[in-house]
Amino acid sequence: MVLDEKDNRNVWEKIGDYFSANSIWMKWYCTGCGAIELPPTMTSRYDMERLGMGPMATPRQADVLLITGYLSTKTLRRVIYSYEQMNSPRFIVAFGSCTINGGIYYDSYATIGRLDKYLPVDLYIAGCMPRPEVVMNGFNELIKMIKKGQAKGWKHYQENYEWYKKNQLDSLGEVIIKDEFHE
Amino acid sequence: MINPVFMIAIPLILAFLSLVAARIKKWLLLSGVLINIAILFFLEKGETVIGGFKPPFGINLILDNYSMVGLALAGLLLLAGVVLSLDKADKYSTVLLTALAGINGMLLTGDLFNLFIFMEITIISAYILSTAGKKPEYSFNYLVIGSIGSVFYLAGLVVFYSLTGTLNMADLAAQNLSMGTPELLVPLFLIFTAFAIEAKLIPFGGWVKGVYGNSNRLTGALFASVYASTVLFVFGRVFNEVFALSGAVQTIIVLIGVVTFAFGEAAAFRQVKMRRILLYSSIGQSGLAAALFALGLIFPAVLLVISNAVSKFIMFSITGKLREIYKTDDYTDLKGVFFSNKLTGIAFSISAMSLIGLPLFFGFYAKLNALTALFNGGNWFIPAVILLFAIVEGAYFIRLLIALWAPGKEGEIADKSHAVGEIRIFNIKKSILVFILSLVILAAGLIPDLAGKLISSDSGFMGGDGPAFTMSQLKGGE
Amino acid sequence: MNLTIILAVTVVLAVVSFFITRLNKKAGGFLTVIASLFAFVGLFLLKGSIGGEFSIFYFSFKITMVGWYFALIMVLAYSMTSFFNPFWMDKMMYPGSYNFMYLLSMAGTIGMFFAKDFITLFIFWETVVWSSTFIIQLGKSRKASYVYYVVSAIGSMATLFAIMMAYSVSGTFVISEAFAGLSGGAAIAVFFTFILSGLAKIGIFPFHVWLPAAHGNAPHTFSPVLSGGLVKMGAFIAFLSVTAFPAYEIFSGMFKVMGTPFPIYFLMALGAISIIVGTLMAIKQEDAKKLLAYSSVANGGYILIGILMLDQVGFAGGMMHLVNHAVASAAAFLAIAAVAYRTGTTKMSEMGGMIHRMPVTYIVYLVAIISMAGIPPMGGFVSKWLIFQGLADKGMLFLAAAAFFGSIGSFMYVFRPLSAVFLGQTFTRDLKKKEVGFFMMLPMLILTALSILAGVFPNTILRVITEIQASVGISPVTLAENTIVTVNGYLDAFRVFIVFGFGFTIAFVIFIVRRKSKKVELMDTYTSAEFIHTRELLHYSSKFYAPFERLYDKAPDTMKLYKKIAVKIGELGNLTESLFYGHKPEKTVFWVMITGIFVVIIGGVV
Amino acid sequence: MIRLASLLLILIGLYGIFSSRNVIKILIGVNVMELGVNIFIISVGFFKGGIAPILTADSFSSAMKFVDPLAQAMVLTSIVIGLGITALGLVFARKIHAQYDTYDLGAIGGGKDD
Amino acid sequence: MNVMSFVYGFLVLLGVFVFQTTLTGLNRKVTARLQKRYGARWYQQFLDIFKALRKDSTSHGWVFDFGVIMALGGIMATVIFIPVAGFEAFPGLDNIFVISYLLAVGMLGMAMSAAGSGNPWASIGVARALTNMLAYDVPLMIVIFTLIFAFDSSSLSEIAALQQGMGILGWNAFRMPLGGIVAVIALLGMLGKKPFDSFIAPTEIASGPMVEYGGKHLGFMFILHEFMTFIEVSIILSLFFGGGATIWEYMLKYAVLYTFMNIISGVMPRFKIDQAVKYFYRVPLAMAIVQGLVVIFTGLGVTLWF
Repeated sequence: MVLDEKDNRNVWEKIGDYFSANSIWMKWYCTGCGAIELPPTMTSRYDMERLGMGPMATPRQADVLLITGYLSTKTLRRVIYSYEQMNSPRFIVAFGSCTINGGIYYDSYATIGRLDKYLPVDLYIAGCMPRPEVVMNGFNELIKMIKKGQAKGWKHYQENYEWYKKNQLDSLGEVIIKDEFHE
Repeated sequence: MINPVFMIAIPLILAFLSLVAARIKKWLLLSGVLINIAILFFLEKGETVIGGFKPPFGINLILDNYSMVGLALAGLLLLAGVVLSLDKADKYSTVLLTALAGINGMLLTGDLFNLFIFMEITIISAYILSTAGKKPEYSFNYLVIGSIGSVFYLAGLVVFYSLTGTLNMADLAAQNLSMGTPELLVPLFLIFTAFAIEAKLIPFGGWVKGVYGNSNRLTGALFASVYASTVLFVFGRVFNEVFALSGAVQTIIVLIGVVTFAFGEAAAFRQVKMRRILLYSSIGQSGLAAALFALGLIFPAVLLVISNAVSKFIMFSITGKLREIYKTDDYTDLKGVFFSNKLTGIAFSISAMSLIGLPLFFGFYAKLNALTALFNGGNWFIPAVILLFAIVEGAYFIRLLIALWAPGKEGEIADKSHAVGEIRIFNIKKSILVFILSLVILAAGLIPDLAGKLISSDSGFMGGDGPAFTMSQLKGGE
Repeated sequence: MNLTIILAVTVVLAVVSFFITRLNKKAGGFLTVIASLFAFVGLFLLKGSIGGEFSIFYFSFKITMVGWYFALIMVLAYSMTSFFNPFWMDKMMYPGSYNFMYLLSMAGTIGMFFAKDFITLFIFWETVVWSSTFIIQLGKSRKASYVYYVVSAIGSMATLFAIMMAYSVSGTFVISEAFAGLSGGAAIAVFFTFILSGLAKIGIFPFHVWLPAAHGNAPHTFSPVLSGGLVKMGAFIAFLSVTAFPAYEIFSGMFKVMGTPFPIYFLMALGAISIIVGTLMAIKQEDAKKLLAYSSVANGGYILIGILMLDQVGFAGGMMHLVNHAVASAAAFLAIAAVAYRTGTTKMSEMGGMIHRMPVTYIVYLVAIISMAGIPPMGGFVSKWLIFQGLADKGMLFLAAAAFFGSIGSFMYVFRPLSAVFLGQTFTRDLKKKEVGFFMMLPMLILTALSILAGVFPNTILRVITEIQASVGISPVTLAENTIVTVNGYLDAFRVFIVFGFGFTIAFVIFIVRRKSKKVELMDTYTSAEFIHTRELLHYSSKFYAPFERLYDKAPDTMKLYKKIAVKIGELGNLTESLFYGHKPEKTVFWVMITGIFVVIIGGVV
Repeated sequence: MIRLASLLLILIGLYGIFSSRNVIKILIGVNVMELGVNIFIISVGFFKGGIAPILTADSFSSAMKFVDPLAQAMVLTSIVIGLGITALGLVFARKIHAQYDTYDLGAIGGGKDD
Repeated sequence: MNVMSFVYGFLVLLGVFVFQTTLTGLNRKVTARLQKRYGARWYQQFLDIFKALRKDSTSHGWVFDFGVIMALGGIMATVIFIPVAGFEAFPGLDNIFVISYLLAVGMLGMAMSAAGSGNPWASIGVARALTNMLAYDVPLMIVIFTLIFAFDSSSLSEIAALQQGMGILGWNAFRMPLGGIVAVIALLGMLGKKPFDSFIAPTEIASGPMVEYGGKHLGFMFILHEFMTFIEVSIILSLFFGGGATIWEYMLKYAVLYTFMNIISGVMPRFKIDQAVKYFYRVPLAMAIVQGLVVIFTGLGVTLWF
């Protein structure tokens, strides 16, 4: 979603984006096999901490929501919930072909085929699986985007909140809870 | 001035009359106890000779301070008991009048054999009263044990008679028998046994549990107050004025008293039935009083007897009535019973707290006097036992009070919905009577010096020490 | 102001309130407020007549500085708590007698502190004991009241024994002279029995069992008095036992531990044990009031250690801790009572998030626990600091270790109600609850203010303590303008407070210049993306320190000791019953013969 | 000798009370005791060769030979009282029998307090 | 107490922040090297803090905010009291008890704010943190008590000054070796380093107290952590390693001590919280008591060994 728009950030925002770009804390949402590629990325071979990247425990602390693996209607709800708990500026990186188009489960009724109908994805990292090199490459791209102020999926989400919400509701439906804890 | 012999004669005459005129025996009883009180204050002090023979040959009655206090206590409590339970007393009019004569005689007489006779009169009346419990085996037990006591008393008496040739108390006292000698130990022990049986001392008072434990509101109150205090008063006189205790025999008697106190309180501690609690508490208290009497500490002992008698009277009356209403005297079944009987409840509580010896009540003054006197005598062991078992005593009485006042499940606040019944224990007049009696305890506790003075006229009894402790000594800071 | 008037008015108002309550419950409650406030003001004005002696009836009184100090603390607790009384009248089974006993016990405490002789002291003491026993039974447990009475009775009977024993030697009951002439074994016996009631009242191990029972189950309006007030009566006895009974002089020839005679050190060690026991037990309580009760046990240990030191610094700390603990503990109990007033429970697992409903109560509780845990800038810090300095000065390592343990452990337990009751998720049931009314808020706020003032200007209180120290003949703690000076360093509480304010301001400025944060609902928390809709399930409050509790969950219960003794006494009773009583004459005959033979043998021997 | 006999009687009576559970037998035991003590009293007042303490002309001179009259008076009283007690005891025995249909105290088993 | 004191205090805060944050950044590199990684940039810690401050934040009610402010305020006030190489912004207030209890204000504020978030994990984390504190503080306080008894002073700067000028053997860590060991172990616990870091276990309880912090709240927590580290290391440094005669010496010693802690922590696994308590109450507590008894009864260690 690299768009050539005019850069209308003020100086504080530029400084802020510099900080954001160099300190990327991620919340990993790992449903599929994609997560297996992340430990090599973290550890001594590729060492993502060089770029200021690191995993975080909760979405509140994280800047990036890294979605690895396919999303079903069940898990999408969780992803949205997590995303809404994150603090702006926040970014979404979709990781691997399953996330991008459903992968080998593309024709399942329960698989989400297009993630950006529901959430603003800033960066896709393709591959099945994307190897650590690709991951690092992708994140380099994200850092550049943030620095330039081009990763503004979160702003897009704010501005088109109704549209996103409608899509989410259409697909997932409203939740009526009925279990032993609720009437 | 009235001759003290009327104290004995009038009740006896009325008792005979009540047999003849059975229809008005209730009124005869009432008038008997009333006249008893009325003439009490106009009695001639000092020695009264009966039948013209001068003591030590004849029988004499002695009215000194000591017997006066005993007479007043017994008379007043008997009056209160009769008034409070007139419906029950009615049936026993003759017995009660006879008992009154016997009690007065016991307290007044100056002759040991005469004492025996009055004691028998009193005890036989007690046997009869004990049948009110509808447990003849206990009455029988009482009768047998009592008879053993009488036999022992008589045997001991005769030994003394053979040694000194007299049975007059003053005369015997004048003989200055050395009570420490082994020869006198056995007869003295025989006499002591007789009193110990009546005074409920452990191990002699085996009858108490059955008789007190099955008493009703009249008999329980009378046994624990009138009879018990009379016996203790006589005990005090016999073992101070007549036989001055010393040496081994004193130690034994004191030991028996203290053990009785400790064992009685311990036994009361584990009871759940109110009458049993009260009866074991009575045993304990009379053990203590006996120990004090044996040590020659008459004034504290008298205070203790008075405080115990009044308190026990109130408590036994209420307990007996509770049993009548609820068919039980298990306090776990009577939780919150005082919620709808506040006046009665307050009376009961004041009595109990006085018994424990909490301040502001008369019992505290008695206890304080006892302790001071004991310490003055250089004795620290008995005070330690007294205080140790006062904790136990406090524990079971407070537990009882709490149960009777505040019902409710554990973990929930006290609530009247858990209270048992809303039946009035006593009607309003009787509640007020009981309440006033308890106020006497409170008032005497608030102004103990005055009460003490009223009791002993500033000097001790029978030549003993006066108050060991007075509140006014605090102010002087001596 | 005249003490006679204060005592007379309170006693008369006690009786009056009993009858007024029968007419109008609320009016009776308000009368207790008036009466206790009157007593407070009266006592405050009494300072002018310190040193006076007089007598009412047969009671003799002497107005001393220390008595004034204690009485003021006590009546402060009473008067502040009394504000809650009118609102609890409907829940009481006997509102009339509650009010009566409330004021009567207050009068009792006042009289006790000013007593000139031991009998006066004892009479007032016991009056307080029985009247409070009857109040406690109105609460949640009858057993608690029973336990309270028994433990108190153990203490007071022992004290009576000591008084009498001392009297038999010295021939007087006057406090200042009664212990003269004691020496040797008698002195030790008198000392230990005398202080027993103090130990029982403060709740020193092994007499601490009554505190959790009574504090935890008393009516909510009486727990603050118990913890903030009545416990301090024990401290008075402890004070007397080292001053009126000059323990340091009498035992000066004895074996000494770190310069302290062994009997005193032994009691201090008991204090240390109760700090540890109180702390450990407080940590694992599930009921807020019981937790605070155990904290009183621990704090009682500090007070006892401080007072028994009878030196320049530690003693001042102990005496000051009296005030601080009274204020803090009363405030904490009142806060819990306020919560219970709204929610009807004090179980920590049944509440949560009350801060959003009752913010003022929360602040009150927060300040109270900060003071209790001894964190600056509240009063509790200063007194604990003084006690630590005193201990360090003497090198009492084990006592200090216990004190540190209690101090740090207190962070753990005071935080529990804070977290469980006030923080966390609000229960659905409590979502509509409101803050308590102003009349109930008022005493809590006053106590909070006092707590802070005591921490910022501790010298106001310490000046009174220096006078007490001078009156008992020890060198008073050195005070400069705002500074407390000890051998090992000095403390300027005011400056600490200012610097704290400075730090707080900087943090606040940084916070405020940054962008305003988005307010979210309390349920919107990180749950690993699981949807949780039940507030109660998202609140962590029961078994808060489970891993830690596991380490000592097999520790013996002191209550068992008492139960065992009770069982033994019961067995003695059983034995008595079965040996001597029955319906057959044979038992009695047997005993008569046995005794007879015994007597004959004795006669033969003699 | 006679004193020893009386002592023996008292002890026999005591033993009777101690060993027996039959109400009537216990009463008999009590009576034996009373008998013993009565004899004891008499023995105190009596001495060999003593005459009845009746004031007559010829006895006046040998006043020293009177047996003690007081002891006899006491015995009389004691016997009367003993009679009363025995009567009452028998009444109680009757009551026990009426209530429990037995004279054996052991069979009653102590009876619970109501 | 005048205006300059406050200015100095502010400067101290600033200096400490820069120094400690740099040191933390460097130590991240040290840890990375232990793990054969390249590691973050030395200024990465600054980037993280400022990024966090830059971000939006979510608040869970006023106590959530208030607690954070109270925590940072209390900690900052404590930092001002710490004597650095003999320099104090407010002279005479460097009493150990004041410092260690003022530190508790910060901790209480943090705990309050964390529990105020309504997240049970935060409460669990706080519970563990407080338990941990109970574990390490008792042995440490006993050793500190011993020091106070030995030197008749509870002032950090005085105790530090007393150790200077006698070479390395003048340090309390060598005069009282057992106490020194206890202090170092306790410092690990204080810093929340492995093996005593179960209260912020990220995958088990989602970083414990920090679970709900994001944005400026998180930034505050990071700043607070830097300050707290400074306070804790400084206390141990002043008490047992002679503080520093000059500011450079102080910084050097500080850096060495802190890095040493970090290296130990880097090779350690993690204790469960009850294991931590058990450990502290077995070995260090016994050592502390032995040390205390030795000092009190024999006087060994109050003066130099030779």
